[in-house]
Amino acid sequence: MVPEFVMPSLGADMTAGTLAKWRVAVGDTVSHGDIIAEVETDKGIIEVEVFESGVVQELLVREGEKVPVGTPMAQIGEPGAGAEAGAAPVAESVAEAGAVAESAAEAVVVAEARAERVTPRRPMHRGGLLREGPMASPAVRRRAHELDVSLEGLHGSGEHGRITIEDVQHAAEVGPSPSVSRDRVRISPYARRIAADRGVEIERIRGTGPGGAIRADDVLRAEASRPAEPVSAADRMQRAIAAAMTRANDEIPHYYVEQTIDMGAALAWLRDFNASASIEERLVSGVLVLRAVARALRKHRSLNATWQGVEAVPSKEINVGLAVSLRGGGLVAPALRNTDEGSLTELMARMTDLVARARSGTLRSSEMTAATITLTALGERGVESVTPIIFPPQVAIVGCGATVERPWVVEGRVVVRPVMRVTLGADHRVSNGHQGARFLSTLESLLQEPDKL
Amino acid sequence: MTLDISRDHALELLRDMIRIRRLEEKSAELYSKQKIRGFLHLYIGEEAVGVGAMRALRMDDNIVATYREHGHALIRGVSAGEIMAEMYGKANGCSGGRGGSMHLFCAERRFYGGHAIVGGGFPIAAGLALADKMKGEALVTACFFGDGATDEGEFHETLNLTALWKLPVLFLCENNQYAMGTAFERHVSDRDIANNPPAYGIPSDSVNGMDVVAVERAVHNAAETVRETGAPRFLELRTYRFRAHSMYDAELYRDKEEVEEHKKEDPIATFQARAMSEGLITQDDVDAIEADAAQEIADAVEFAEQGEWEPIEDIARHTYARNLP
Amino acid sequence: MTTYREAVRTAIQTLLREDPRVFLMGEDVGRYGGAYAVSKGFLEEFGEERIRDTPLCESTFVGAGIGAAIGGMRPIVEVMTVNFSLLALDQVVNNASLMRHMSGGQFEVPLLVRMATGGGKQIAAQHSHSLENWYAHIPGIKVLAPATVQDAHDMVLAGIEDPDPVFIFEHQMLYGMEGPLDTESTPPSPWKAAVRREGKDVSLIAYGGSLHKALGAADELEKEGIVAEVVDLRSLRPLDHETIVQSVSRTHRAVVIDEAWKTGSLASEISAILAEEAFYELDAPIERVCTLEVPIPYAKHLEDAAIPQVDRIVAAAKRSVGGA
Amino acid sequence: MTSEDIRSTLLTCLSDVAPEVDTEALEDDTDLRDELDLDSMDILRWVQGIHKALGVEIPEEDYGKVVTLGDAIDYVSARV
Repeated sequence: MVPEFVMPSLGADMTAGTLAKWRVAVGDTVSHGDIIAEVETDKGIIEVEVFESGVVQELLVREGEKVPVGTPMAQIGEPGAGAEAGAAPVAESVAEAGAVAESAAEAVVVAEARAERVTPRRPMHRGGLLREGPMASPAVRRRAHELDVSLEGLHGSGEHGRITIEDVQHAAEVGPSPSVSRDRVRISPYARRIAADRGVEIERIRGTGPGGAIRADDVLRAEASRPAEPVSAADRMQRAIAAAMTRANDEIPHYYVEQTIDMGAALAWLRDFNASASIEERLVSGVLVLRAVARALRKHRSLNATWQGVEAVPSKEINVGLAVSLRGGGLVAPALRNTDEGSLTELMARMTDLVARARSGTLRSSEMTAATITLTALGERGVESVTPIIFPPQVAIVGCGATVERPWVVEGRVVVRPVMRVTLGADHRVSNGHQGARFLSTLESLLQEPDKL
Repeated sequence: MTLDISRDHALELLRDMIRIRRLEEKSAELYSKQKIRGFLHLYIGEEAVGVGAMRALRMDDNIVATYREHGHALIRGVSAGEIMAEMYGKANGCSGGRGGSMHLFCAERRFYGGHAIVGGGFPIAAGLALADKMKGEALVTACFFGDGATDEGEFHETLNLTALWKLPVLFLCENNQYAMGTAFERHVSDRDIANNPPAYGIPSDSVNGMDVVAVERAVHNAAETVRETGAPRFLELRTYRFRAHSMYDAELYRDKEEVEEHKKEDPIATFQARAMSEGLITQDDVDAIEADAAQEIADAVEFAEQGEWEPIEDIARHTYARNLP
Repeated sequence: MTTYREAVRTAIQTLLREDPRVFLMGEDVGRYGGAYAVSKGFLEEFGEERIRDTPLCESTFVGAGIGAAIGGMRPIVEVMTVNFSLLALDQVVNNASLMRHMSGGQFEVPLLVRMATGGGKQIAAQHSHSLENWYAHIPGIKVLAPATVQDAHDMVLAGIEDPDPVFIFEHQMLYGMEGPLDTESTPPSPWKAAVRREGKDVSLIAYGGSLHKALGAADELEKEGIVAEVVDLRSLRPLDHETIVQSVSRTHRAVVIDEAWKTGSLASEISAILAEEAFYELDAPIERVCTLEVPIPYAKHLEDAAIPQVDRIVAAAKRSVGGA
Repeated sequence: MTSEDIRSTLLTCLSDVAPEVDTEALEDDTDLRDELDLDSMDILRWVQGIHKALGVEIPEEDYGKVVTLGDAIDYVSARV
């Protein structure tokens, strides 16, 4: 494999950068973290480090040249290895990577969202383990660079829309074809104008004119039947989240109460349980918290309800929602029905299944509407405290931070205990801070006796 | 045969012919310097026709001329400066810079152009004469045209119409022997062009167009007859163009010898010689005329040089009486 | 009710009576009374000086009209038909239209030229031309196409009043048409188009003889629930962009009807204007209903098939509205 | 069973948990949790998958020994 050094994104709004200066030459040996180049952005000259170690085999971009983010700028390889020899395997592996994501794209809503929204945490690293931008192999990207073709907006003729070398060469011959899909829409000028005026997306209008042309009447019909479906599943999901969170923030008078809970007993119990249980029956700590929230609701019915316009309607069941973030972006909070019932092992199995299905986009609609309260655990990455926003029409949400070891006073002595900060956000129209405090108190008690959960 | 004119008369005829010649020579020079562009048709060699005819006409008569009309305009009273400025394309030209060399106009001098479609001026002349006739004004419309124009249908149509309606048009054919590059005998079936008008009942005559005095007398007599009768008359004025048709042509259609032969009849040189031999004028007179002409032309060039360009914003002016929306 | 012919005649008669500068000339305008009988009786009333039968020399009598206009008269020149006017095109294109400009504004040509135009009477190819667009192409002249009895009258008056050369095209099928004539009221500006029938679904844009076919088509379309607006161009030069664009901005569809051949026609010009100035109002491709690109045949069925008819206009309007 | 077979199986199990990951581009020293955004539930599911495929049980206290792919291959190779 010959890794490439690509034009890094040095800010969310950066689409391209100008190579101001190479700090290395072909044949130089570079190590991870070395400054390899200076890149000029709208914000100024920025020193850019390399994340590879090896020998610079080829510099692909000239000083002074402006290239889009993601454009290969240099090839770095083993000493003595030829650049060309290494290029092909990279191309293949990236194509394979495309195929993985594409299979996900075939699934519905959620998976589609992931395939489109995958974002590497460190985008500069080896071009990213998680793909970003147009699907194209490095060989294709390199050819695009040579021919000065931008891959952005280029229509891919390969499998699942992957951009091929032929696509790049064609684009180089015919020139840029911006907004390909939009230009293909057959629409009258007037219809296009009023669609723009009225915010109707022409891609979603069915044309009834000659050859399927969209005409003004079609636009008006589409407008009348709005809300039109968003462009993609990912967009649809993000819009739904945006709408829900905006509504929650606008309408729900939140109050917050917070408590730090000693997790020593719970974790000790869990360690023992997992040591003796079969691997298939192993639990994660989250399931204990989930069950504890459910059990606490048994005592605090005011938090087990939904807000229906003018009043809270109590729920007969206890259905706790679980916030599941999708690696490609996006968020779902499906409910585990009757979260307070059954064994922990059974709940764990249901939770595993639910998360898997959330990620593959095969949730049932009832799971999307049943919850009255949601549990969101963000401690995996070390966050200690969460101030969550309620998912309407639910009336409460519990946010958990990381379990961390802290000095803790037990019976007058300072000891080190694993503790977790739990925050309850609740709808003040339905409950009050006193009730919320009592709920957290119950939750704390329940977690001290994990064997009863 | 003597000239039988006064000294002053002789001086005027000579002066006007020299003024035209010097104007034309200067125009040729300025054309070479690209001060004058487009087509430029010079009158050199034909001055006796323009000078003799213009002097014979009254200032309230109408003039319709061709695209070789600098001399006609000058003698009619359009200033050399306005003519030169027009050829420059300046706003102070006699047509405001919109006409150029081929389209000199002057309403004040009843100078109706300046027509560059051969034969296109005939109906205009007929119409002007018709208007005068209907208004009861005893004016003459003098219509200048070349031998080439007699090939055109409008020549014959207009002879017919003016004869039929008895319109006061004086047809003045400046026969310079060439329709552009086609010699007279190669474009006209009847070599005597004066034979045409009588076929329509119009009296006609032919005159030596290199003799300014003969031209003046013939045109005067014909014009007065038109004025009296209200009916058209026709005069052929036989002349010769010394220069190319337009500014530059290869003159493949005629021999240098032929041109040199005709230059012996140069209307200015011959008239000057006769007037001097008859004691009407002296070399000092000629020198004075030349000096005056040189000054007039120099002033004209200065006038043109100093002229303003019409602003481009005014480009639509004069397309209609009022600019259209 | 007055005929179109009578309306033209009334206007010329009024002018001859009121303005001594006005005279009429053309082929057979005197003894014959005009090829379309417009000037019948004029010779007796106004005499040979002012009602002038010309020889058959279109170029020269049109040119003489130009000269007389420059010379201070107000000539009305009748060129029997547009077909013969081709012989006078040089005088129109090189003299009438250019004189004011070339002379830097020193000479004007207050000339009125009238001629019959159009086909439909089985007089075959050489006598059925519609070449108004040739004239409308030329800056320096103005072109009018009266389609109603009132306009036939008013436009003659306007044409003489105008200081520039005005060409009036009278469709030969209209001379016998009857309509109301008001000689008292102040007429509307002849240079503006008129909405002859208001509608909302499609604009039928026509002039001259085609206007009545467009109105007929609008009647047919109404039976099928399509409410067509009918615009009468009236003036072909200058063209009233505003009225056309406003109409299409209401209906969003345009059918242009023109008896000329489609290529290079006024219908082409209108289409281009709409594309330039009303592009974002168009909800359907512009339709043009013009004469087929063949010489106008003599045989009735072929002539009918060649020139625009109501059924073709209806079909074009339906394509425009329905997308069929 | 070769080291390559084990590697392949581990990656298959990983794909089941996180199908969007480009497993071919994965290098042996990659921190799976950190780099691939795997959480404790994902790790558990992966460990369960490995157990099912290869019969190798990774106890909870050994999770620290399978932080990278290379670690996991070594760990499993020693026990398969």
